[in-house]
Amino acid sequence: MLDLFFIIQKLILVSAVLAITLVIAMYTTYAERKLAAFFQDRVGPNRAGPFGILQPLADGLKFMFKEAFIPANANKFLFVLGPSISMIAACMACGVIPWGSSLMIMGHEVPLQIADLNVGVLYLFGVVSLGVYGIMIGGWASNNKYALLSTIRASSQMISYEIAMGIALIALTLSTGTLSLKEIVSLQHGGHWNVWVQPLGFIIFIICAFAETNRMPFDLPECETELVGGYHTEYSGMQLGFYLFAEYINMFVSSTVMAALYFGGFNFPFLNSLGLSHNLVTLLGVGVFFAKIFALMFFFIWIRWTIPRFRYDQLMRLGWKVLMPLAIFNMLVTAVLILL
Amino acid sequence: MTWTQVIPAEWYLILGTALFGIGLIGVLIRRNVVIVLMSIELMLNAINLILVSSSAYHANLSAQVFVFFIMMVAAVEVSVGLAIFTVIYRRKESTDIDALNELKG
Amino acid sequence: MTSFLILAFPLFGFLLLNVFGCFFSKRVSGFLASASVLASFAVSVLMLRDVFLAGAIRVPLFTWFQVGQTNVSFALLLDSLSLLMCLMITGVGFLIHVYSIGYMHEEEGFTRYFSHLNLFIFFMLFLVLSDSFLGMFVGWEGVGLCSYLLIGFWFQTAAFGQAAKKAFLMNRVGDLGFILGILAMIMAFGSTQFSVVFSGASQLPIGSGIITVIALLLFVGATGKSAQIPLFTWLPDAMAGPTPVSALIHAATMVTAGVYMVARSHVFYMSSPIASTVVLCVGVSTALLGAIIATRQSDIKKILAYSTMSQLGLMVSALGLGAYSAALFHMLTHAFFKALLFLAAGSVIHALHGEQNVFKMGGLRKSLPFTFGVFLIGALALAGFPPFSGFFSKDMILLAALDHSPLVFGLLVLVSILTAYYVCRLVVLVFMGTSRSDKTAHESSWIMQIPLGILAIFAAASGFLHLPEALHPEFIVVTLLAIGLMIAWCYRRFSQVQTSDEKTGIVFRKFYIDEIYNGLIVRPILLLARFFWTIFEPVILELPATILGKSVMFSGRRLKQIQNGHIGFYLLVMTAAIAVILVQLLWI
Amino acid sequence: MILGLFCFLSLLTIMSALSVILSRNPVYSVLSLILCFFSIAGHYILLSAPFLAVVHIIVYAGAIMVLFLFVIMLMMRTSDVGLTSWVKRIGSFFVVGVLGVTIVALMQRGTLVLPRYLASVEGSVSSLGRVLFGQYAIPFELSTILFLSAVVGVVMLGKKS
Repeated sequence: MLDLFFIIQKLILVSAVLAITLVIAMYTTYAERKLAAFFQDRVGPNRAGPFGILQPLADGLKFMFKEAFIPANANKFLFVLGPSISMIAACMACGVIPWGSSLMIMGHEVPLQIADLNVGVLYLFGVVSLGVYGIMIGGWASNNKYALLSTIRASSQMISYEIAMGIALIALTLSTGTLSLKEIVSLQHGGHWNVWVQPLGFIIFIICAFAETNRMPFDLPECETELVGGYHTEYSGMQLGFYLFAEYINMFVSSTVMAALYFGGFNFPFLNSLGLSHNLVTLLGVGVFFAKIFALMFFFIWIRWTIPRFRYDQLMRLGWKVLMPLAIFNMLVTAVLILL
Repeated sequence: MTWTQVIPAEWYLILGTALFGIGLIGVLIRRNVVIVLMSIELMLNAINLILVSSSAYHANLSAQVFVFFIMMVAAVEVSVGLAIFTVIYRRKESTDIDALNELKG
Repeated sequence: MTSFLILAFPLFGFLLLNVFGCFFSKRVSGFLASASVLASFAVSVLMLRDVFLAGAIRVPLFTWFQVGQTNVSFALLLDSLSLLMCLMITGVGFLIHVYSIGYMHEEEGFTRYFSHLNLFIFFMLFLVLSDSFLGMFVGWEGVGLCSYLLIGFWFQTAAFGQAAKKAFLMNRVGDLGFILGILAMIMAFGSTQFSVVFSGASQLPIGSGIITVIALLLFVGATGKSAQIPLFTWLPDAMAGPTPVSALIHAATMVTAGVYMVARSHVFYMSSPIASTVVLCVGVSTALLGAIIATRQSDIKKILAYSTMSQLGLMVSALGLGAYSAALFHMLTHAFFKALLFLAAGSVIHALHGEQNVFKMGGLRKSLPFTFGVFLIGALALAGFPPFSGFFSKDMILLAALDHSPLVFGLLVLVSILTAYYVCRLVVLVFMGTSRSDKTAHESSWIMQIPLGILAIFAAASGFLHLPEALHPEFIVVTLLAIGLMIAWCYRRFSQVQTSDEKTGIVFRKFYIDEIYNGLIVRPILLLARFFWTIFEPVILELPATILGKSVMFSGRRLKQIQNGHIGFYLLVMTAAIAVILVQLLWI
Repeated sequence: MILGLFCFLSLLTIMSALSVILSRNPVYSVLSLILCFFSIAGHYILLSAPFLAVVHIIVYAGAIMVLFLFVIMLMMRTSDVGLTSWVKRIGSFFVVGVLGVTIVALMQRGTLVLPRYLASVEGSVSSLGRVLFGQYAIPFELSTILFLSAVVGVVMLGKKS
């Protein structure tokens, strides 16, 4: 009976997380367009529904009903596999995020986290490193030289920035002493956010997150001016939708991870002094967590419409010659401080 | 009831041996240098698998440390091997392992 | 430790000349070399009093090595014997050094010559001063080396180099006997130190086997160094070296090392009648052979060389007779007059620009009056003309022989007569009559004359150092009469000789001893070597090796087909080999 | 259920490994190898070595296989060179078969002493770290030198002279 309850509980949680993730990803596209219009002093989408609020749904429908064209010389299996891997890899990271502390339902304590791995941070890191396969496979399978070039750019860029990101994470885990995400979040209880402890680490991490998600100013893999449409030049229909969607999911996940790792996750100040019930506090925490996530996503969008694109050699130089030494320095300083 | 109480240790050994054999066959029958390197990775992973299983069955973490080292060496081996391969490919325009037959009596 | 300086000065001189010789002018290096020997001589003189008071002084220097129970240490032993040798070596050596400055002043390797001469003095002093046979052996080898270096001083001439090699190899044969004797000594007594060995030997019964063996083996060494039968042929060839070298090494000092050694180990010979008899026989026959050969030679230095050999035979005879003091006394006087004769001969050669054939000299008493005078003194001393030094020393030996047996006495008298004969012949041929040389002779420089003068004084007067208890007037009269007759006859016979008419004859050919050695020893060895070279090596050794090599190369050519460069093939073979090993593991 | 999971993972491992060596397309080989590594990671998790499983994924799937894919995509303009001659192929299968049978037979003979059903060990990060940085600290530091030399060597090789 316990097993059954456990499975049902996890199934509900997984469905909820997936649904929320997809919906947020959908509405991020809307938010991005609206914000872009705001930055550029335009109106933005406003036809579908009030304030254009149904615009993402319309877009999704259009993607679904368009013909998914597969080029003649492409490897069909891999061509379809690419976007799927991108999507799956993007969604997998949600599995270890602690969305909230726990809810008491029918006497059972239900943690708002799909799996509390004791190597959660490493898991995140591994999943992030898988994201590159979707792009590589799709780009190569297209049998298009622009797509291939973009693929190579993407993979080099992601591998390069993964290193700095990993070292920043090592510094973080050095200071927290655990690899479990839930414990990391709990340790930030009461305003002791890691961003105060690891400011340099956070800056490195967020820069790397931009690179990993192929967002501006590091969106070289889909650099339209040079590579037609990037790795998804040959894609159309829902497959293209998957790629674009995966990007937004990645953005969401990155923000989530940063909020959890550096901004205290579902913790907020004066958490326990409000005198509310446990479930209420948890729900409030979830709300706070999402507020932090949205703030970070706004930052992502804000940057996109503000900062121009890097040149590729500049990107590589930044990754290897600036971020990596900085990350190592940060790690060493952290280690020395802990030792003292 | 833990995992090691259900599965006999030999099963892992046999699995590892099979994996190693497959890797070995790959090394022997494939002529593509990259595939040969991948087969070597397969063989290394067979060893890793056996090491991890013996770590579990003997309750000794040293084997896992060895796995760690094997992974390190594998990473080094692949990076150097592929670098050498690219250099050779630039010269020979071929991925055939039998094209590299200049060192002979 | 003052005695240590006796050794230190010549060694220091050698090192100085060898290392910094290139910075010194000839004058400075000659001076340095002579000064070092003179300093050594001075120290020896200073030590005289101490030795006279103490009898014998032993100065331990350092431990050389230790093998098991045998502890080999270096120590100096100063007693009357070794100090006598020291004085002789350094004194005569110093005079010859000074003489060499004049004699060698035109030579190329002047500094090299003096450094080797110093090294020789060092090793010779080492030989006589060391208090063990092993230390003596070190000096023994060292003087052999210096002899080799100095005989081959003009190594650009092939024959001289050959002579040097011959001397070296002949000495090796003797040295082998010496070192075997030392090993036998270590076996018997566990030490080579004189005091230990001699006290051990004196406790053994007379005529015991081991003593005889040791004595005979040591005497083999002595025959090599002192040019006795059968190892004498190197000495005449050693005249290839510069004349002062002949005077110092091959007349006065080194060749007497054998005599010194036998005298030093007289304990052995006194307790071994067989060894003494062997020594006597060898000595007498060498004396006779040398004297006979000397009568027919034409090279002035060769005559003196054979004379040296004959006189050494005389000394060895005295040793065999047990007349050790007589032998040593003759050694001392011989050192003076033979050095004098050699140096004077060198002066003649120098005056005649290298001419050594006595038949191309003659009449030199007018052009070289000083040289003639000192040469005459030396010659009379050698001939045993009373009252020159040679008379007294020979007298002692002959008396000892008379005590021993009439036969030995007769033979030694014959040797003396022959000596007088060849000496007179030499003097007459060189200085009397008319000149047969086309060169004009002139007296050499003062730096060469001073040593000659000093040596002449010693050659004339050193006989009085050791006057016999009772002089025998009949001896003196007989000797005077005999030598006087000999001079007269030789003058008539040789004063007007124009060229050598004696190029043939068994005596001129030195009894064909070199040829006999060649035929008996050298030729068979060469034949054996030729056999090994032409037959044994190509057939027995090389053929199987060639077959082996060819077969390996053949199989290699076949096998290299396997090394086809295909990694896949290699891997397959490797895996198959592992499989075979595992299958074999399964079966066992 | 545990048995089923083991069988599923083992089957996946073997099938993907076979696919690695038998695919004509190198890209399929790489993807199969990634799949194989994932199944091996699954084995690691079930053998209570989650840290190794994640590191395995990061190192192999995240880095090594990307490198392979990279090289294949850049280099393989022509089609694959294929297999060796059928003689060698049959020989290889025979030899490897003999090897495998022999090893299994050796196991059955009891030459290899195996524990059965022992208690497992907790492969947590901290305990593994304690072993790694305690007992094996020096080999670990030496391996960093290996890495450094590899980095230098690869950069040198990769430079177009």
